[in-house]
Amino acid sequence: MVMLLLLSAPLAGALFLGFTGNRRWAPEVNVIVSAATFVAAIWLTGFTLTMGPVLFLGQQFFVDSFNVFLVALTAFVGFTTALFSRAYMRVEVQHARIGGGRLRLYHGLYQLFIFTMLLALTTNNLGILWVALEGAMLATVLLVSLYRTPGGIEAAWKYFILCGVGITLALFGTVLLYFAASKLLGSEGTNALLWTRLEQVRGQLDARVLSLAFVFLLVGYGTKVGLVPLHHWLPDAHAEGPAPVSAVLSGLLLNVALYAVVRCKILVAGAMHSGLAGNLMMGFGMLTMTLAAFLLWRQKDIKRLFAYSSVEHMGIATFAFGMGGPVANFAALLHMTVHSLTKSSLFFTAGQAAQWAGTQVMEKIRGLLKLNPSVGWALMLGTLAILGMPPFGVFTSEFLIVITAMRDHPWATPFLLLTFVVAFGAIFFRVQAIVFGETPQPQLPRGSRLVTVFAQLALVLMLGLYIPPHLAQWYRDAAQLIG
Amino acid sequence: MASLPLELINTCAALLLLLSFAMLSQRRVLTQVDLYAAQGLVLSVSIFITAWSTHQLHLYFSCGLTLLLKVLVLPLILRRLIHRLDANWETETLLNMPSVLLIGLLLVMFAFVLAQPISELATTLTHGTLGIALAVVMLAFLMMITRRKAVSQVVGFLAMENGLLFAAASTTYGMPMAVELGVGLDVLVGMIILGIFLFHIREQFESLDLSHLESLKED
Amino acid sequence: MTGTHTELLGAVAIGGGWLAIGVLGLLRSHSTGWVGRALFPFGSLLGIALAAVGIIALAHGVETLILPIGLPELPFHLRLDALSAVFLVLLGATAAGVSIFAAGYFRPGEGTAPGLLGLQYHVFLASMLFVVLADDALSFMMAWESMALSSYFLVTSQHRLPEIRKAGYLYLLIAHLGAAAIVLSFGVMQGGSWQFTFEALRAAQLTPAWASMVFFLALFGFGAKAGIVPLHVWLPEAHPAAPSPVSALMSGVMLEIAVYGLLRVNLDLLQVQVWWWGLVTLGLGLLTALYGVLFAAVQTDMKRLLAYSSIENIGIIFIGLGLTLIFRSFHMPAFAALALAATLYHCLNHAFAKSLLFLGTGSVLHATGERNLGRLGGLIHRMPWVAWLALVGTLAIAGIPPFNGFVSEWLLLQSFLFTPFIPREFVNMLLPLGASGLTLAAALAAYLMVKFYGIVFLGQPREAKLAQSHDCGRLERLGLLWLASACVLLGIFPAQTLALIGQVGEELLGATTAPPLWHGLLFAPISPERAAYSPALFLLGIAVFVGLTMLIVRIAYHGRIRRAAPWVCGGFPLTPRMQDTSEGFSQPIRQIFEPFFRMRRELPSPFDAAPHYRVQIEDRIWHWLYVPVVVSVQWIARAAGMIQRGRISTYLLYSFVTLLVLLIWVL
Amino acid sequence: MGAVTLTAVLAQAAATVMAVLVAPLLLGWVNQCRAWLQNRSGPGILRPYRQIRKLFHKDAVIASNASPLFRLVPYVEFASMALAAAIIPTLWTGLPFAIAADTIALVGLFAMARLFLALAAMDIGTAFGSIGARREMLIGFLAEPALLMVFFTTSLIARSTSLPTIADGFAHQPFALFPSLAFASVAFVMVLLAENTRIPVDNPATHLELTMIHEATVLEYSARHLALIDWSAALKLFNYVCIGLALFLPWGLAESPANPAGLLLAAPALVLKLAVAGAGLALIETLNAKMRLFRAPEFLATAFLLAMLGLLVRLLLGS
Repeated sequence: MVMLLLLSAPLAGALFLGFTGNRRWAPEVNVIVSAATFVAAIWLTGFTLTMGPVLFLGQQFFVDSFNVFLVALTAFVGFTTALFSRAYMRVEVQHARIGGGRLRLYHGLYQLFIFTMLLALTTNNLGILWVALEGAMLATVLLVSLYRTPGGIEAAWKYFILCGVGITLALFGTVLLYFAASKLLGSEGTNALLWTRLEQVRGQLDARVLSLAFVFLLVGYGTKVGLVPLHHWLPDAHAEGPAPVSAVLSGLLLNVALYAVVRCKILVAGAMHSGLAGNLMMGFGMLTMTLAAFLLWRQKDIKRLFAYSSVEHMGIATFAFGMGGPVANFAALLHMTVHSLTKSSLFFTAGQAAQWAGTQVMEKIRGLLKLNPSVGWALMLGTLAILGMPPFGVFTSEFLIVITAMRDHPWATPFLLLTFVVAFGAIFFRVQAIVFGETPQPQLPRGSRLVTVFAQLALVLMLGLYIPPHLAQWYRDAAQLIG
Repeated sequence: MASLPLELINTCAALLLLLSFAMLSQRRVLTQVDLYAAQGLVLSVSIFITAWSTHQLHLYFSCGLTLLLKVLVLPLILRRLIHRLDANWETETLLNMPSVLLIGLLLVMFAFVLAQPISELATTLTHGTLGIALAVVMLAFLMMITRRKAVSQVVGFLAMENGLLFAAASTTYGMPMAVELGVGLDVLVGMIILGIFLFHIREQFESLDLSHLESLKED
Repeated sequence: MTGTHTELLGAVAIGGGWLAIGVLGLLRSHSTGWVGRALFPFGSLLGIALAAVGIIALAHGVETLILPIGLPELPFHLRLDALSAVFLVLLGATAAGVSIFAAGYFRPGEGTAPGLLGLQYHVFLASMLFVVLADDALSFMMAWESMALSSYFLVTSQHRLPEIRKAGYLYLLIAHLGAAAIVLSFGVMQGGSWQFTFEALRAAQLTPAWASMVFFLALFGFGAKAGIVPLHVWLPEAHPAAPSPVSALMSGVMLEIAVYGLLRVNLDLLQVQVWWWGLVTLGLGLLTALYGVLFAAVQTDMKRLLAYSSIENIGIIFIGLGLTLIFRSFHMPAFAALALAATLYHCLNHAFAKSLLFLGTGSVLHATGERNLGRLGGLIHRMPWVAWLALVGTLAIAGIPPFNGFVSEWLLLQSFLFTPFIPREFVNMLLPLGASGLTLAAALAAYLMVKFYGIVFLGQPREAKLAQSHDCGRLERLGLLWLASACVLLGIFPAQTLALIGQVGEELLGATTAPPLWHGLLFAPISPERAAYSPALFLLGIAVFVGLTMLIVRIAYHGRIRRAAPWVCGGFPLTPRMQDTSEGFSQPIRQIFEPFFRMRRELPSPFDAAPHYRVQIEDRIWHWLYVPVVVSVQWIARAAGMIQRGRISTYLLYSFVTLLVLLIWVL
Repeated sequence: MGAVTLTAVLAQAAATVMAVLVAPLLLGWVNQCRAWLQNRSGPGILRPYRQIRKLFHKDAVIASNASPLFRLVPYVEFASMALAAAIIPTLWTGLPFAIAADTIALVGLFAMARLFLALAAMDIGTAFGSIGARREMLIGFLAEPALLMVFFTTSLIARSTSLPTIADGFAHQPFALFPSLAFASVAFVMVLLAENTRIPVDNPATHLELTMIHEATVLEYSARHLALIDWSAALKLFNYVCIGLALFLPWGLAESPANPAGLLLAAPALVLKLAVAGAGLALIETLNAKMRLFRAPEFLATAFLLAMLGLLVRLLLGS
């Protein structure tokens, strides 16, 4: 029931807004639908709090400690983004960067995207998971090219082709998985791809097939996560799309893709009693974070900068999942949470700043603090949070990751710290210049539309100082599950 | 079951591989689309044979789906696109043709080696064809890499899908129904969106040459 | 858990109070009256309370407390022992003076809004408080980084100026680097127990190799914050950039907090001891002290000059720390206790004296709007309060008896005199090398301080506008007075102070210095025969002799005193341009220690109509160490950018090759 | 170290006053010897007294922009030198007041005097004043470490930093030859020359702008202030000489004023030693020429080196 509500709300919203999305009140409807989704997610969360892991609709959907908080997080970020985009897209229309038709497209696809995210998270069927992720790509590819600028088109095309190829490889991996499973679970019916069933029998799955399958799945979903060297679509897509889209791409899509990878990793690691999957993920994570950290030094476009920072953080999380073990997984889950909260808020503020400055080129954005103090502080604090400055939550997760790495893989710790410091130097240098200093523009009215940003940063701050027991319990269970 | 269907299926597999090579070496885009349609046909035939020989209902269904999508709808869309964009000629590939084919050959061998041990495990009759399916996927991938035009990249993309379906059909008698439907839907939608994009690219860059899409980069 | 929690709870409450004050400041964040006149004085009262708490805690035992926040596995642990108590006193007493000064200091319309400034300021204080109290790695790092962050915002409060932005960036970057090293050192320190409370770290068993790694990481991390060479580059940039009360806190307290961290790690947490650690620390200390004082002597900006002098003092503190470690590793607890006492004593001295001087420069800055020594002078007539109170700080920093600076140097030299007893050849040769370096640094500090005081406060005003400069306000006087009297008291009653500080040695080394004799008039930490110094008598003697002389002169010779213009070899009048400039004053240093500096001179030609002389001095280390690092990072970034040339076929190829490689790998 | 009794304190006071009164005599003696060595008849050894008396009777002229600090400094100078005199054993070592400051504090005391003098010199803001202050401090920071090294050598031998205790030890232990002390003594003499503005570092007689060091700092003083400054300079010389005697020729020093016999021996010994030392100073000053200012660092560096050698010898050979 609640599951139906959770999924149907955005789907219905998508259909409705697909036709009426250009009306004057459409943004409000968008917000309302997202709010409804969020409420449903909360309800679902409460449900699992009381019932524990549950299956819905004949095993087709299920919620366990691993995805429950991701569902809540997705719904929440979806909601805040809708709030932000309400004002933001209005201004875009005023600036005549998009017309009514494309506003309709935007609203419809936005809800569709949220739907696919939630579907991917809650489905019990790895095939449906694949379908949902493909759908998410299809929904966002048009959002990325919403402005129809040459850059937008190019970014969308690359996004489409690279992720399309990737996702196809992932499907091949799924086929192999199915092939391995169907020998145990029988190919009749659809339960051979049911995660819950697979997870029970993962011990007996054929190691050889699964190792092949994992390679395809990793390369496939890894493209979506943005692992180096499969990441090339990511900065382009983030930089060229509207700010809300960049926010949900970074805040939600990457998380869900990583979620898919981890789900597969659980099976593979269970099946083949070697650290293959873990090592692969660690290798990719390490490569990703290091390269991204250095690439940060070359950025001129503010959204591109934060896109690369997302790549770096995904690398960190992947690395942590690769290490495995209760502490590392705990840290990685925490990292996913705080990253999506912080990064989405960063894209809000960055988008706001870029909208005011009329450009995304960082040399041209200056004196934000003078322009509008609340936005300036939001950007500054968000940046410090994402750079792992205490007392924000990112610091906690990175602290845990570093000490675990120190225990299990001492060789990795220098790289980790190098990454942190290099990324810090690169990002902070630019953001400081943006926030501080003088600006020719006149000061804007104090009233800011960034309540959501501060709410998210407050959450991140809280996660740094105090993790609610339920959340901690979920993290622990999930960490246990991931192993 | 008789060895006849098996031989038939293996023939189909061989045909698929042949068609992939043909696509890889083909310069004219329209011909590529025709080859793609042919591939779809062979694929549906092989699925049909499998269904017929193993009496699996949902395989008939997926056979029909394949026929509908890959033989009729998609090629139709593609042809119309190409006519509207008059993109029916391909410049040189990035690599010269013989070397591309040589690489393709190596890939096929690699795919066979890779698939060998797995198809041992398969309980299905048609397990031997997994290697071919993998080879088809890889050849399609290679084609996407080597082509300069947007359209032929699309065709390569779709060809990959074919290889995939073939793998599914041959190793596990197809995927679960829901998944098949989803995949079909996605491919269709994807195709449509790609079509839209081709037009956008067209109107932005007055050409479908991918060399125009190289402005976003780290300099 | 020993003892009741009264003191610890008191300290925590004070920290909370500071935070509360900071938040209250936001209520009317643009009213200087509310934030300055109302909140800051209250904050300084809390500071006094904190100092009192520290002194009480020194008398009592260890207290621990666990806060209900933090990670589920690792809530925040707090602990109050003698070492923390000493630094609580340091923090509280200094903060009291600085806050009351700041209450009068902040004027409307300067950079950040006063309310925000007040928030950052009090968060800074509170975070330093919690650094000292923290009893597990996580909460320590939290407080540590909050300290860095809040001080960063304070430094950049005038962020409209590009050089201040640069300073802030450099500061936070190096602070981050240091923090990373500290985290790493904690990670190594736990030695396999994976518990991060300090008890667990104490209990951990480490091989000397790993322990040395911990030592070096901690030295790097805390040294970066304390500003030891070659990690000092941020300090002379950041400290002057901040508003003067903040510079006072950063130089006077934050650097000492870094020293606290090092003491905590080396004397408390690390159970293993390796003898050469002390040598390394001492060597770095010597280098830092000399480097700092030499660069301070050639500065022309008064706040930069003080910042470099802070580097020198940190060097001296590190020398003391090194001696402590050496003695401890050779199991000479009594001597180690003496060196430790000297170290802590110097921390206190530097805290009070340096913040006093920074506040003084703040007043000068307000009165004249000038930081450049070349444009100051003669202020003793215009602002007598500041001048005379700054004189106290000057003498203290210069290590002149009977002021406090001398006491710690005396103690340090005394403990140097025991190095010959070290049962290891060459180590016992420390006396000639170490002590001579120390004395050279101290003597140069005197030179430096004469330059500072003489050029700022004495002589004639070098600019006409200085005639309008006014003395500082009442609250500012109060702050200066508080710190100056702290300097004097620490100078005159070393025995009593040492009796308190001695607790630390008692706790960490199991040995303490000799009790004071003659109701504390005589200060003989080892034995009166061995060495004795009685500042009280000393001061008494001076006073008596001065009094007697004056009396006799007044009685015997009552010649009049005539005021006249000074004689300047001829008719033309005395102009300010005739006096020595700051560049001129530092010329001997530049000449003698030329190799240290990277100088760019512009000398006028003999036929120059309008001769113009300019000398610019730069830090060699910057060009040797930092520039190459930056360059290499840029280079790697460019190389990494090469993989991303925008062509989609290439990207596909990447994916394809990745796939093939992985397939081959799992095959 | 003597017991703190009333007699001891009185005797101490007497000794201090004696030192203060005798100091100019030593200065006069040195100048007289110099004159003789240069075949001049010389002003007579009481010349400094007459000078001081004359200055005291004059009316003081003070620069119009002089601060209170400027007027305070002469007294501080005088007081600090007098305090030093109270710590340095001249006739006997049982000085109860010596606990106020050991050798390290003594160096600090001299540093204080120098620093105040430099500040006073900068107070008026004339060219000479600040140049003098600069040079004074330059000499200071070069001489101080050397002096401390000398003290350290002796402290190592005597296992104490308290000057009377050291002297006591040297005076009353069985005679032993310490090569380290030889180095130390040479270094000390060089420091003495530099600190007391003697040739070859400085020339007390000159007022040549480019060369003078000490004189430049006191140019602005007149009358009683100048008298106090001169007097404290003489006292400083006396103190240094007495330190040297106590460290390197302590023989004849009495333990305490309690036994007259000791004093009977000590007093003539002191006079003799002072006379010899003064003559020696005069000889050095005559044989050397004033060196350029920037030779002074080399000169003092040599002193520093010698002192350090002494220390090393002490540490290596234990002698």
